[in-house]
Amino acid sequence: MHDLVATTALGGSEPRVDTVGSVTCAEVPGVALASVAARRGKETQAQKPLAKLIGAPAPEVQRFTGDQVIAFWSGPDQWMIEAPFDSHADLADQVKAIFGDTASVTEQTDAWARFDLQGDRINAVLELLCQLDLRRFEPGYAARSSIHHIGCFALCRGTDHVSLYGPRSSAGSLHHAIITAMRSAH
Amino acid sequence: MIINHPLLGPRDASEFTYLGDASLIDRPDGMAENAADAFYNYAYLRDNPAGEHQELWYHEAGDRSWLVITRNTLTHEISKVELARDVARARGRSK
Amino acid sequence: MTQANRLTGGQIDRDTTLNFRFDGRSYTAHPGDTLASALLANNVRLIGRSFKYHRPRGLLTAGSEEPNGMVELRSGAHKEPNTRATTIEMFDGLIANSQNRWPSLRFDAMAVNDMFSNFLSAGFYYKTFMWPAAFWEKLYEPIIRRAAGLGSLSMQPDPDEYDKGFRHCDLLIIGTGPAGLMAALTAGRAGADVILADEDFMLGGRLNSETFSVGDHSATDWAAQAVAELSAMPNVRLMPRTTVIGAFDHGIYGAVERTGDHLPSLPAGKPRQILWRIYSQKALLCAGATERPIAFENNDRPGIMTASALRTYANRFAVTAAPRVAIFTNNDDGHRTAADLHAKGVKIAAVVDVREDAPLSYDYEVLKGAQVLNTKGRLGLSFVEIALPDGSTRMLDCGALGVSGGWNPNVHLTCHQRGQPVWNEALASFVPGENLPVGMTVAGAANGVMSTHGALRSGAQAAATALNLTTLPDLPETEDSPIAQEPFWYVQGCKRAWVDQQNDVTVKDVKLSYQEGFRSVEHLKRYTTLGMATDQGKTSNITGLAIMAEVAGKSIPETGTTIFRPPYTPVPIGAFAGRMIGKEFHLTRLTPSHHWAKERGAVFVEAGNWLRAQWFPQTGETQWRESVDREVRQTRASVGVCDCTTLGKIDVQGTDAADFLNRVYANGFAKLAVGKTRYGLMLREDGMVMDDGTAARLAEDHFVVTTTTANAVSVYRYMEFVRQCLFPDLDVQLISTTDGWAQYAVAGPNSRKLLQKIVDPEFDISNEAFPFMACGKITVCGGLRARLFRISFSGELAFEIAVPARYGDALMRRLMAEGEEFDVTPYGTEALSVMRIEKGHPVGNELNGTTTALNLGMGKMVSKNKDSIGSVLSEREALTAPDILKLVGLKPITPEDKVTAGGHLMNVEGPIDAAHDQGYVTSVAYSPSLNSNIGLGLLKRGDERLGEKMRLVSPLTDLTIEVEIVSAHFVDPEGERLRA
Amino acid sequence: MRYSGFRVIKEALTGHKGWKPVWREPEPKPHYDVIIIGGGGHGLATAHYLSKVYGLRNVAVVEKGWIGGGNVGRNTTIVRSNYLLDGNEPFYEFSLKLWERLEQDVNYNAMMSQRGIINLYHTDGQRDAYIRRGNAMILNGADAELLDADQVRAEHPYLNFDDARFPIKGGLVQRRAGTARHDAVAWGYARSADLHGVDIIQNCEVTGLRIENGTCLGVETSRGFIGASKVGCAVAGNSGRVMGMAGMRLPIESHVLQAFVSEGLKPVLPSVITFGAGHFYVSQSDKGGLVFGGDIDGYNTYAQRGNLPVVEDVCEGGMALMPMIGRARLLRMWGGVMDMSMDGSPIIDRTPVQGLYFNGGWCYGGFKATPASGYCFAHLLAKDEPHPVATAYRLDRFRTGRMIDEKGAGNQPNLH
Repeated sequence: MHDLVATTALGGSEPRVDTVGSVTCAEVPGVALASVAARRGKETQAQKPLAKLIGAPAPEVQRFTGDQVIAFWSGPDQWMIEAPFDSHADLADQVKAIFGDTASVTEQTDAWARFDLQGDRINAVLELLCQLDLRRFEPGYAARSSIHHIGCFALCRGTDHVSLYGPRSSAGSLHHAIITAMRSAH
Repeated sequence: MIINHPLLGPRDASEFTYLGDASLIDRPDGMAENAADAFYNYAYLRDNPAGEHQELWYHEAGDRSWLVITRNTLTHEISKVELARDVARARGRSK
Repeated sequence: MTQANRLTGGQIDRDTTLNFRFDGRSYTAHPGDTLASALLANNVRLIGRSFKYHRPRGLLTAGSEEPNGMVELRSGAHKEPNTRATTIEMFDGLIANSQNRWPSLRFDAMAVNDMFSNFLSAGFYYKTFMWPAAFWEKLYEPIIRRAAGLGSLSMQPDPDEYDKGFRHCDLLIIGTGPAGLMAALTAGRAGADVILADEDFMLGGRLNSETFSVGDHSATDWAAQAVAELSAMPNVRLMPRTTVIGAFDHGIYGAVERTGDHLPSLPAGKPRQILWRIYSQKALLCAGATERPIAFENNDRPGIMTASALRTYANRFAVTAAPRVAIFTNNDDGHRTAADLHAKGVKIAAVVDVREDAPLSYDYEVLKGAQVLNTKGRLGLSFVEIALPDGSTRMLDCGALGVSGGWNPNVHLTCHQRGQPVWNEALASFVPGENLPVGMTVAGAANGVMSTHGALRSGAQAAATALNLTTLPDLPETEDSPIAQEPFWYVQGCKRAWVDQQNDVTVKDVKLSYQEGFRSVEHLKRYTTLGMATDQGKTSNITGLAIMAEVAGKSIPETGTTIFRPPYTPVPIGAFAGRMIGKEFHLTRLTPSHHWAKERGAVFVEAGNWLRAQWFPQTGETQWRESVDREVRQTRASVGVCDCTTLGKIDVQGTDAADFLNRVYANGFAKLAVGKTRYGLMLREDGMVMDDGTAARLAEDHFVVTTTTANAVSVYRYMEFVRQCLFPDLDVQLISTTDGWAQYAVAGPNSRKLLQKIVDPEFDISNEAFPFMACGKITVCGGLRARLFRISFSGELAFEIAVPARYGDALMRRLMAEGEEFDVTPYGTEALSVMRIEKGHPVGNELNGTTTALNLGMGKMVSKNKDSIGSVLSEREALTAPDILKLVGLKPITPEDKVTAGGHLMNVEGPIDAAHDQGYVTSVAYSPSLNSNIGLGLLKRGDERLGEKMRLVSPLTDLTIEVEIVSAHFVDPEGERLRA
Repeated sequence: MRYSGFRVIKEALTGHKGWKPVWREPEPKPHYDVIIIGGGGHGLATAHYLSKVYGLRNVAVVEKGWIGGGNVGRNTTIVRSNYLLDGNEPFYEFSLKLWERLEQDVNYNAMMSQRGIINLYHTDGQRDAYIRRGNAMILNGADAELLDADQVRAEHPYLNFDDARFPIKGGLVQRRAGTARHDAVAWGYARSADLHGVDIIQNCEVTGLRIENGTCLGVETSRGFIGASKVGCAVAGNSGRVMGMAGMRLPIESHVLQAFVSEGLKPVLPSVITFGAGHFYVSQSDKGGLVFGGDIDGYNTYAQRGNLPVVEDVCEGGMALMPMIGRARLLRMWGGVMDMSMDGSPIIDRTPVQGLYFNGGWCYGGFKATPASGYCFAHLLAKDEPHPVATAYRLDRFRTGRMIDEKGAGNQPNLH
């Protein structure tokens, strides 16, 4: 076991949590990510290991499926796999082993910063951030769009729970955008 | 503008980056005899129509698909949106 | 002060009294008032001065179309110039001041312009002020500029915040008059997702200004009930105080919600306004109509306003503009105003109706077939001179005159995509044309349906049509009087009769415009400035057009149409900018060791959106050069570490990955061995260098490509273009991993020794096992997965090591701790730059989009044996001519001479001018290794001129020195160090 | 009729009865020596110089709508000659010198105001590029000054120095640059050309080019065929459409550039200012409006309107640079259609068709070029050879690799 200490995307040793009114924004570092892109001509084949990995059928366009390990659609024949970090620190290697030569797999764990928004007024916050149609935000929805010119994934985990994934290097700007929107919508 | 992405449905055009005429798909063969001429035409000359225009847009803040969009340059009406990869294949491009 | 002009009734809360100040004097008002209604209530008619002649002006209207009644609202940094008093919702403590006057509103020195108005006719300035030429900037223009303009800016940063937001709906309804409310009820009851927006703080539109009943209720009560019903619907969003400002492509509407303008001050974190982008499937414009004035001599005095405005002030705000009021009208609507005012106890001096068959009244005098000839009153109306049909004249004593010339549908938003309204003869006005923005329909008065019942009906029908509903709701009974508008634009014989009140355009000016040949509508507008004021001609454009038509002897449609541009009403620039200002103007990207660098006291520099450490000052270093020189020396002598996380990283995988790279890079990649890295040069299709970097082959089907920091996004985009559009069947997959890995250059003769302390022992990184350009996956610090590349930008023995970003901070600290024995130094972008210049590596300054591989001395890298991007066009004659620029090194003959980037190179003999330009300096540095200033440059035939002396000139910075042209590889040209 | 202060006073005292139409409304003749297609700034300037300098009087300008309705009627009025490259700088400096004496030349006050321009820089790389440019300007006989941050602050204290994402490090100044009253430029040229005998024919749309055996014989118009020995096309924005009538494909795309004006304000900005870290440039008009713009929308279009994202982008730039304008209101926005060329520079050249000449590709820099463009196009039409300052504006330069690419953006028009 190595002895290097991790920092969160915001640069702290502990994840940041902010609450404004009834909405909470929490930094979630305990997550591992790997991207999977089917190899040319193996688009259908690649769905089988994917289903095995997440224990559910491959997600449709703009959806995610799975439970402990989930996959969300990120592009044509491309998915992002999300799993708990503690059990999947080497997620990309695990995933590659399952997919073999049906897909290209790339470690994405630290490429992203995740912020979870929870509360019954999250839509009032989201409509200040993101141009996606919030009427389509139902559990299982996953889409990429931009927030303050930052390309972000939004995953709707429940009517009062949305995860936002933004590029790790922009975590500070994304967090600032979220917090100001929370204050404004409060 | 709204681009009705063939996979994702309607998206604000601000998520996309524009390149230009879809004829940029038709890259000539660089090893051909007439390559100099063909590349000059390819890289520099445009139909620039006032009316229907097929053009390339990239879903930079979305799923990173390149799209071929048929749009009227007089009205901005978009009549067709296709994945550029499908269009490229249909135009005979492969490897 | 008592509110002398306050009437009974109205939609104001008399139980609460608000205090406000105008031009330093205190007044009172009530919630529900606007500043305009409150001023009138306090018998203040004079509010501002006109643009050109500085004529005294009051209020013309009661709405957002107001051209005259503009003030500077609030004070200090919150000062807001040119704010229409008619749209300012009263709050306690409001402060407003008149503008465009000096020294005071009542005595404005610039009013002298009015006396010389004959000399200041339309376009006079085009014909004079030309001699002597230099006097324009020195004399004439400063005078004009000081006189022009309206309000003034505070010159302080706007202290408020603005938000942007996005809303989607099935149906956007713009306007909440009878048409809008009925449409919303129809759509809302059917379950549609509706947004209902209105610029007013009180919903109901014109219904709040009228006294007739709707069904069993007063118009106001009916509106309030409808609003209550709509508020209770979860599928309907009401947006009061929200102006829909523009109709953009594909059903996108811009709307500005004034969330804080009615508050004395903003709660913390709350925005003043929100710019909404509303995505609508369908939109229904129910924007109503605007009453148009009639032009007559001196029709601009305070107290002269549209008749409907008088009615609004009386019915909604319980205010009269004066105790004694006259009406001038060409239609029945003017009589409605008279009746309503009379019912409120206002004395009606007379109703002057141009029609011979005007209806009579038992309550007040109606002068049939009469016209207003002139008016009197220096700072406010006192008398109106009437011409009677028998040729006699009569003076009417009154403090206000309501003018009604008929109603113009508010077609503005229908024009925003350059649709043209069409002339409707029956209404004598323009109505929406055929070519509306896609998805938009128009109902109610905006569509020329002028009766209340008609508006209800057309609103319901339009909503039903938009949503494919088959049943319509029952409509309440209400006023359904037919409308007939006979055009009457101006009183014959008048001259100084204002058409555009704010810009001081008179009937005479329109006629002069015709006389001088400015006859198209656009020429008229541009020559006279008609309709170019802050109200965009809402009360003036059509009248001006009609007068032009009459002078030209043409019909109005033959003369032209007038279209409107966004925004519907002016919008604060801050609202369009939203949150992305100040430090948040662009997102900020930080590397994982940013906090560490900050602790070390690093000075940061913007590199695109990244912040990078520029140098790390140490105690005692006072000049940045001291720090940079030390960092270079320490690195070259022992070891230095530089954060290079910002370089773009692209994962390229697939069985065709090598083939793919072979096409996007000008040099060959097909045969690169696994475990090796290669420098790659990427061209644009036009043959210019796009970017450079390295590609490391981690496996047969897996490369890691690096790009420059600046081009990471565009290179990735371009590679996706090549992959998807040019070679769609190659088996290759791309994804950016820039943010995923923290990457550090460890450079210097001791770099291997330092790395050996952290690389896990099972990985041999000796020169034999891990030679120059090797790459591989390793682990560090007891098992953390990492990547190691033996590449060098500094020219020293060097590595780049990458670990997952979350461990970047820890790795940097570890390298510093373990490196202590080697006197390790962190180095920033400046030292990096010095070392790369010493090595002659081109970067952004050289890769400026106009340089080819040949220019940069890398012509041989462009393979002729394959078809890679850009290879064909890089061969064009002018790009391969013998005298093209070539990259060279420069050394001043006197080493202390400062070399200037951007300086031009000239021969030692001969003139210094553009014709003799030989090239220019791209990059400069002080080289601590050579103890000399050095530079890189692009020089005509540079590669043949090594050893030549030249002049480096920079007249801009007053510099001329002599330099020697040398090889760009100043340090270790054979590359022995990096292979050590 | 000569315009002067005396004349204004005389007319004022006599009821303005003496003012004559600024131009005639002639019927087209069957044949002209030269027909200029396009009654915008460049076409009218060409007519002025053709008739006044080159002595050709049998000239017509045909315009499909009203004159001055092209981009000369919808721009941000900036005049400058701060270019880098040899192909451009002598031309724009020639233009600026023509601007400096324009009003006396045409006897019309176009309110050319040499208020100066400052291009701000925010990085060392930008500074180096501006030094190179400023030196190129001086070496070409133009004026340029480099200011550091303190000097910029002294001249423009209201800029955002303290809370900026990209701090201002200095600026490149050209004092002789400035603004002009755009409509008046068109009217002044039109009036002068008309006085020199040129027929300005409005509401006359060119519907075709009559070309026989490779020679252009005249233009088909909505008012019939009009013959000409030479036809010059100056319809930037619509170049593709008109030259398409001759079967030509051009190295040009049509794009929209939006522009904006605020409500009138008392004087705040002393000069033209361009932001180096965002898409924003601004000046203040004599009427007090802040006139500003930014980037093109970026997609091919012939519609004279744009969309919200660019409006927001421009205002973000404005607020980032000068946060005092937050409470100033944007009054009006409009769009002009640009000829965006493949290297960002224009074309003034013969075409493969005998007797057909082309002037276009002005990108969003056409207004400042108006006098020199007219002068050089007139020279080309009169003498059949390029004017010495316009020799680089060749149609075939992309084939030979002689691009004039100030930005280094390459063959993608929307990046220039």
